[in-house]
Amino acid sequence: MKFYLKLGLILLAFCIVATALLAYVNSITKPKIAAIKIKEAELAREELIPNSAFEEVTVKTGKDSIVYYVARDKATKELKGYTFTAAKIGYSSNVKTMAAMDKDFRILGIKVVEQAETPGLGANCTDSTFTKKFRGLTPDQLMVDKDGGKIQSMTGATITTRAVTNSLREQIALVKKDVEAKLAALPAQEVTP
Amino acid sequence: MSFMKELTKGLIKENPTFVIVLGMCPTLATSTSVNNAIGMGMAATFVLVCSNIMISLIKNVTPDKIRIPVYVVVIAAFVSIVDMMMAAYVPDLHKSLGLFIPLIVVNCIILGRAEAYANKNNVLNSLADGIGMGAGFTLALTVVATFREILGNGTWAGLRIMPQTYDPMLMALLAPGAFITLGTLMATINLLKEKK
Amino acid sequence: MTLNMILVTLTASLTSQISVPVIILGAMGLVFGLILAFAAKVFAVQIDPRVEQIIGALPGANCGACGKAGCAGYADSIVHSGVEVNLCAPGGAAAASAIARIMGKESGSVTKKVAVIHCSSGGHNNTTWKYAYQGIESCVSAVNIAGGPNACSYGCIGYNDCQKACPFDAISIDANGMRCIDLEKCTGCGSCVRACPRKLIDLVPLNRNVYIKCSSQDKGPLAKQVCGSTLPCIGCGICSRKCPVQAITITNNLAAIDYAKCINCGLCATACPTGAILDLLCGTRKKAQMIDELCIGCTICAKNCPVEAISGEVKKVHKIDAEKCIGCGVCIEKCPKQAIKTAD
Amino acid sequence: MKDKYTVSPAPHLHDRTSIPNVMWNVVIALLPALAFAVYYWGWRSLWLTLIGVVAAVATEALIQYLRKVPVTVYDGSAVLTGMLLTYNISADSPWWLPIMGSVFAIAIGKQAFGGLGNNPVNPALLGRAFLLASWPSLMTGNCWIRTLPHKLSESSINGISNLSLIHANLQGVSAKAYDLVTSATPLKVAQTLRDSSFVNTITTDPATNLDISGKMFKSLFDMGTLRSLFWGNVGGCIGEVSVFALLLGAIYLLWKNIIEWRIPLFYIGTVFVLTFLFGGIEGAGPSILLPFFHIFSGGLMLGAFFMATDYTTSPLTKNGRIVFAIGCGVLTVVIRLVGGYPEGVSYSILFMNVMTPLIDKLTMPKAFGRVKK
Amino acid sequence: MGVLGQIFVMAIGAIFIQNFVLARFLGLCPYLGVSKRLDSAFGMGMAVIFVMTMASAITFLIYKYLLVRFDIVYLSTLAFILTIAALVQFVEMVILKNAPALYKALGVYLPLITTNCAVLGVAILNITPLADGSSYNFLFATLNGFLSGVGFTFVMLAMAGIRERLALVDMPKSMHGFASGMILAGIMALAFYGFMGLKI
Amino acid sequence: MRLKTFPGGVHPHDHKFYSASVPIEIQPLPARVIIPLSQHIGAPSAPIVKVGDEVLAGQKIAEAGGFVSIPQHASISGKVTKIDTFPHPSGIMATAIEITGDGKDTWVELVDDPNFLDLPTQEIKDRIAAAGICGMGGAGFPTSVKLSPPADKPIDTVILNGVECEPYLTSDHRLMLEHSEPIIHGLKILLKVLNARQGMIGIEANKPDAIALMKKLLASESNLSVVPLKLQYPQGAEKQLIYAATRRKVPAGGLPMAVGVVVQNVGTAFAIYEAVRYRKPLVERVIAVTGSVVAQPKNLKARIGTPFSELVAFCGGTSGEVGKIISGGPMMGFALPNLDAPVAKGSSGLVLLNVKEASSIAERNCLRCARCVDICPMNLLPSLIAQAVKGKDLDLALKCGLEDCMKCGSCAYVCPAHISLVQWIDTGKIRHAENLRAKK
Ligand SMILES: Cc1cc2nc3c(=O)[nH]c(=O)nc-3n(C[C@H](O)[C@@H](O)[C@H](O)COP(=O)(O)O)c2cc1C
Ligand SMILES: Cc1cc2nc3c(=O)[nH]c(=O)nc-3n(C[C@H](O)[C@H](O)[C@H](O)COP(=O)(O)O)c2cc1C
Ligand SMILES: Cc1cc2nc3c(=O)[nH]c(=O)nc-3n(C[C@H](O)[C@H](O)[C@H](O)COP(=O)(O)O)c2cc1C
Ligand SMILES: Cc1cc2nc3c(=O)[nH]c(=O)nc-3n(C[C@H](O)[C@H](O)[C@H](O)CO)c2cc1C
Ligand code: SF4
Ligand code: SF4
Ligand code: SF4
Ligand code: SF4
Ligand code: FES
Repeated sequence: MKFYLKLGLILLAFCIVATALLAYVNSITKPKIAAIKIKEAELAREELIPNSAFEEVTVKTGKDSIVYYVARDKATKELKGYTFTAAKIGYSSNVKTMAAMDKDFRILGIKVVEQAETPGLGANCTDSTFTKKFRGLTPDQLMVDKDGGKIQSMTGATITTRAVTNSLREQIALVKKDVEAKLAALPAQEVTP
Repeated sequence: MSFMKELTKGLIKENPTFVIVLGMCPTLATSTSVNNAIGMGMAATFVLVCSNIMISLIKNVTPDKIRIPVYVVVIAAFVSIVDMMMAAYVPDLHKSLGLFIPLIVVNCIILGRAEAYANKNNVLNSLADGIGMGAGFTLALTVVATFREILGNGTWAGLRIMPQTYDPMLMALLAPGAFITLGTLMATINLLKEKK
Repeated sequence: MTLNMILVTLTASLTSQISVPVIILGAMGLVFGLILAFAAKVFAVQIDPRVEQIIGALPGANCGACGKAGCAGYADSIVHSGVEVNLCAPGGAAAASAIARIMGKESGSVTKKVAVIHCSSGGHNNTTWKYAYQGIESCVSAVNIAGGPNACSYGCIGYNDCQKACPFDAISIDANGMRCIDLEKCTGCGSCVRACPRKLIDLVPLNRNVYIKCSSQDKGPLAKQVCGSTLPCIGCGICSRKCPVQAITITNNLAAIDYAKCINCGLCATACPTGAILDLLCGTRKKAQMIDELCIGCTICAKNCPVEAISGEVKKVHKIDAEKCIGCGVCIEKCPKQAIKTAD
Repeated sequence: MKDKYTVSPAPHLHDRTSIPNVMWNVVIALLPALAFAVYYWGWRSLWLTLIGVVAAVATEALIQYLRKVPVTVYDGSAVLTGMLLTYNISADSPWWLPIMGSVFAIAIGKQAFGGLGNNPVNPALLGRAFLLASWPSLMTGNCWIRTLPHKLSESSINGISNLSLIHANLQGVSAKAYDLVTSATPLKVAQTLRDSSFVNTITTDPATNLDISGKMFKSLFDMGTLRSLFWGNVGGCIGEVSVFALLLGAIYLLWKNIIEWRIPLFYIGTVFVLTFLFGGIEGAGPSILLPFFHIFSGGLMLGAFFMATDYTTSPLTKNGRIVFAIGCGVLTVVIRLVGGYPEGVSYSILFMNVMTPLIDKLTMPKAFGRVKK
Repeated sequence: MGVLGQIFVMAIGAIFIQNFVLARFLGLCPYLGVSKRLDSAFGMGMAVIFVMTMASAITFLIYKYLLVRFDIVYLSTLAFILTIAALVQFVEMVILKNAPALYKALGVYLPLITTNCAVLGVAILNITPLADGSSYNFLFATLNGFLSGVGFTFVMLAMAGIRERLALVDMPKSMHGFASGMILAGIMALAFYGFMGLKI
Repeated sequence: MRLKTFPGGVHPHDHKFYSASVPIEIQPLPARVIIPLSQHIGAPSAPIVKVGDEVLAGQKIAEAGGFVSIPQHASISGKVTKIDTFPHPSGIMATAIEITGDGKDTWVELVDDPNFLDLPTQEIKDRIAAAGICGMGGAGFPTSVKLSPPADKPIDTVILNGVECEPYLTSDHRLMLEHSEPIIHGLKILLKVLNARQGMIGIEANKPDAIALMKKLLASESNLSVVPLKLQYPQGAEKQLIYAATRRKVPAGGLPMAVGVVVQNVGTAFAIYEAVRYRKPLVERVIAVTGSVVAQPKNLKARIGTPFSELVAFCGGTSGEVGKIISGGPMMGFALPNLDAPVAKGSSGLVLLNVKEASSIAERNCLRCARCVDICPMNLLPSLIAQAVKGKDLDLALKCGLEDCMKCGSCAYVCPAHISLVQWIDTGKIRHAENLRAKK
């Protein structure tokens, strides 16, 4: 009996000490990590639509939900546009893109925030040379040239290009639907919410 | 004197990567760039040093039957600390090392040194061993990463080395390139040893 | 009071943040510890203590570098399948010697033996060839074709099967194509003995330095005719007669040394008319020197000297004829008064 | 009389074959394909081939020299590797591409394991896989076609010879889509047509959608296209396009008993059967011509006759060779129909090379008169 | 796509496309160390399959019902590795006692597995959201463990086959041991690239 | 009609033109003969004469050394001058009895039983045993042993091996042409002894004259037939011949009697006939002396023990530089260091090759071209066996068929890498035998 207890207790002791230590470290780093996450997102949004305040909108669509932010000028509170993140599977990873559009749903800018595509090929999607191509496009132009759209695909990385482009187009459609639905529901004088 | 010896043996003579051939997974996965390599090396070294010290301290109170679980808990604790700290303070590096930070726990080098060395030696020597092995690991990682980054991206630690016209050999950054680079390095080391 | 307040709130928040995980992980630890303890008791199995010992001597990295399934697997293979002890890369030489100690307890006291090749031909220019052999360069294979390419059907073929078989790289090939055994590296494992199809190799105690370098059972004239090195044993028996301790016998036209008797004197080597006996110590033996003060004239040395180099009358100081002395050391061993030493 | 006779083990007779004899014969068998390449793409394909061969031979000689083993480049195996590697890249590649490939193929693929006969996988294909992983844009880009037009008439480009006819019938097919179809290899077109998003961009009407893609797909395997494929009037790598030239070489090798029928037959047969069963798309049902499209296009002929048959990397046992060939066939079809690449010959052979030792193990023949336990 | 279809896709993915060893860089030490002979590769493979399946199931439950519930996911690493270490040791003891024959074939490989990062790797991957944002349920996590183990075994066997063949020929001395193992792994990884982008 | 054959095999040029049309000549009596005590498979014979004894031709000079053994007889009359080691036609040195002839060739008394077929079976067997007959087709298995199969293995077929698939050799061919009747009598004796129901003579298609002649002679015999066979080496190997003629597969490691067959060489049949009818011991045989550097290639009827040098001398010596001396055929024969060895009961040929034919190419790595695998008549993996032996992995070698190899040499013949496959396999067999011995 003593033997069992001894082993159990020793392991218990180590676990307790280790856990306590971790819990403590966690208590310190957790807020920091959370803050970094938020800050990152904010920075990204800020970069896409400068000088704006963002307001989060969550919409339930069936089982899932989409989240987007409505951007208003910090000073004038004027509606500047929307930002959102879109994701789709590319060549070898999930490609996550943050995008901003103006109130007419034209792309203001995009930023690929998460991807693990092939370095030198798909991974080039984070380059500004690539992201610049999206500026000013309307949702129906958001298509790879091979599919009849306006986006010229990166050399050797059509799949990644498609992932970015198509995810944006689809997400815009969802956001647009929601925004338009909301607008339609609003009384006329509040056209600019 | 022995301390110095323990400290330096991990660099060349008992290099954990090239000679003992342990901890291959992080070596290959994180040597795509010199920055990653150094980050991984530092993280592993930290864990290695801490766990070596800790284990040489507790070696006498752990019964044999639960030795491995106890060591593993100790190591896991340090790894988790590194993980959280890195997420909080060097988020970019944390992101690019990804899954491989928690996997330091099972990095064969760490448990290997715990069992092979710290388990049997005093704290001071274990410290030296930890530092030495960690440095050796970091060194090896950096060497591998140097080749891979230069070939695959034309840069070294982010600095452009190859001319702009260089069309990088992407494979160096991919899985096969990792294996082949390390394999070629090992063969070269064997060749040099043979010559001697 | 304020301090107290802070402390209380702090502990409260800390406990809520820390106590839950601690309890859960602690419980896990406890449970696993109990399970393992329980398992250790219930599923206890007796294993060879040497396996445990070897596991202890191994680094425990479980790296698989030895090609076995982890350190325990390797330890098991050493004990049960006689696998070599030096395969652990992380453990290196230290582990190897520790394991050797664990494994070699019984055989530790045996004197070290080394391999000796009993043939003086087999090189590029000291072998007589019977025909131009074309085929696999291996002694076993070659010996199977028309009895082997060398004229002496007992001699070394020279395709180095012994060298290829040596696991310790103890056999090297000199410029002449002859095999040289490094007595330092040779562990006496006997792999070469088994490899040689002519059975030319034999394990000899390390401290015996006189060897018959021939295995020919041909009669003298034939042996002389076929031996490429012109150093064949012709079975003349001179050595056997010269040997002060009767350590040499001749069977089938071939001399053989009984190392239980041999005293390393090297007399046989000087006597052999063909030079078939190799004396490693030749020329390095130090001659005997009488310490006149200690000699009591017992004549024991003179009686024992195989070359009659010692003379003297009873109770008189004896003299050693440096010319005749071959440095065999018999007298030194026999002298009851330690009155003889090796010259410096 | 000689003073010493030769004594050697039996047998004392030998067949005339030797390694150089075998290898140079394969080189000869590959020459018609080179001739066709020069005809279609100009001298550059010859230069590239020469560069690849010289690089391979030089690497082999250098390594053998450094290793202090006999230099055996005269045996032609390095020549073959260099040649086959270059046959697998586009005639438009930069000059250094075959060098990189050949050096890698010989150094890592062959000499690292001790040279001829020891390499675990086909060196030339390994070199190709290396190039594809290292410079995918050079290996997969649109450069495959650029060199073509000066030799070929507009209507026969890429073997989609009568696509223009269909084109006339297609309402709403954008010029863009047409361009795409005419600027790639046949397999790439097939892949594109299989990809629904492509068709969606042509028209929005789902009914016509099927119709259009089906019609275009069918044009891939009508007699006209097949004829182009047979003669090599299509885009592709240097050595792979002309089925005719490759068959000439293959017949030579079969006649010379250098390759054995099992691997090519079962490989091509498997591809034939599987593409017949699964090769169609919605709107273009099965046709006996469809499998012909598949066996005539891409590197299948080159692979089946010249690369899958590589002695060193294919199974020793007779049954093993059948398993190997069927494996190659299945994988080729899988990669072509659902894979990320339009073409799967090289990867399927490479993969089966890796499996070869296991196949050998599992298909150990039983000795004459021995009954399986 | 039915469940069976999903399982099929998972199997292809785990074995060919995202192979643990060749694409994810996990479990390399035993992959290189124990692949010199087919029989030991097979034993190791079986042991890994067994442990990975068990570990996937148990760690998934621990994660879901302890760590997530009490919001202490940061302890995953600690909890998982503790579980795995204890599990491996427990299983080893049980097999040693109750099935010595099985132990001979498989048990000896068990201790090697504690330090096989593939096991912890699969446990962590099981709780990591997939590319499309969804995550595994218990059944699929367990299956993922099993199939990843199968993928591991598959490449181990292929590797061992090649190395057994190479053991008979004379390779350059400098290539002996890990150097050739490493290059072979690279070659295999290249060969497996053909499956990349498989649309199934 | 498609000729019968077996799976696998090779087609070397047969080189039989040198001596195929040269009638058998009698080799002059040698001055001395060397009679090896081991001319057969099994225990060596035990000498029953001493140095100095006078012997007659045909006199027994050594007894069977065991059940599987044969007696030896003096092949000339004279005096026993030495019992010592002498060169043996297999290239090694082995114990032999040397008889120096008196030039008179006085024989022991012979009989003539014209009704030999009516002799009781046991008597026939005894005569065969007493005549010291062993297989003359190469293997040299004591014939009397072959003729006493265990009761549970009834024999229904006797096949005479007239295949002579080895290139160059023509002795069986000439024998079939010039002594066809005795051979057929020999076959009938065999059928009787074994109580078999059918007899066949297997002859390869490159001997059409022999096929025609035998067919003619056997036309009236309902149970005897000629089986023409496709030209393919090693058609003459027992198991392959049985398969070609009867489609029966001798089990691996088993003997032909397992499928109810006994195979004897045509020369053996001839010797059996002489032994049974005349009680004449086996003291001479036909041997082909041929090759590019033999001045006049011949088929010689020579006394056992005649040194090869005398045969060559009788053929007019050599006509060019000799590179290699082969005792037996070039596919399975032994290369000899010199011409000192004597004719033995199994010596079917002596082939002298010129220097160019004798030179060989250095061994390279195995290409894994699988030619050897494809042609191995035993369906083995020669290249893997060789590699396994080289790599010291005997278990693997055994798995690939080490024990089943009959050393026919086909694999080494086709290997483009010029690997001495047979020698490697042989080395493996030696090592395996050593291991087995060590285990005991
Ligand atoms: C090693 C390798 C990595 C690749 N990585 C990517 C990638 O990151 N993104 C991508 O879209 N395609 C990638 N591909 C796919 C090819 O580049 C190409 O086949 C793809 O089908 C699109 O080619 P295209 O853009 O030239 O039409 C990769 C291919 C290889 C061989
Ligand atoms: C990923 C990939 C992309 C390719 N892209 C093209 C292409 O865009 N245009 C073209 O003409 N050929 C292209 N090819 C080449 C041909 O399809 C050709 O079949 C290939 O070189 C031979 O394939 P294999 O050797 O892999 O079987 C591509 C090949 C691959 C592997
Ligand atoms: C490869 C090989 C080839 C053979 N060729 C012949 C042959 O051509 N003629 C022959 O009589 N025996 C040949 N033999 C010997 C036969 O297998 C068999 O031993 C013989 O025919 C039995 O008859 P015997 O006992 O009368 O010699 C050959 C054996 C082997 C292994
Ligand atoms: C029929 C045949 C096909 C061959 N195919 C190839 C090949 O596809 N790639 C290659 O590098 N070498 C090939 N070779 C050459 C040679 O076998 C190759 O270099 C070896 O694999 C190197 O060990 C071939 C040789 C022959 C006889
Ligand atoms: S094989 Fe053994 S006995 Fe022979 S030399 Fe080498 S170590 Fe000595
Ligand atoms: S094995 Fe024997 S015959 Fe061969 S080289 Fe060594 S000593 Fe000489
Ligand atoms: S392995 Fe043996 S039986 Fe087969 S071909 Fe070679 S020698 Fe003949
Ligand atoms: S014939 Fe020669 S090269 Fe070909 S597989 Fe056999 S041994 Fe190897
Ligand atoms: S580091 Fe992954 S198994 Fe060793």
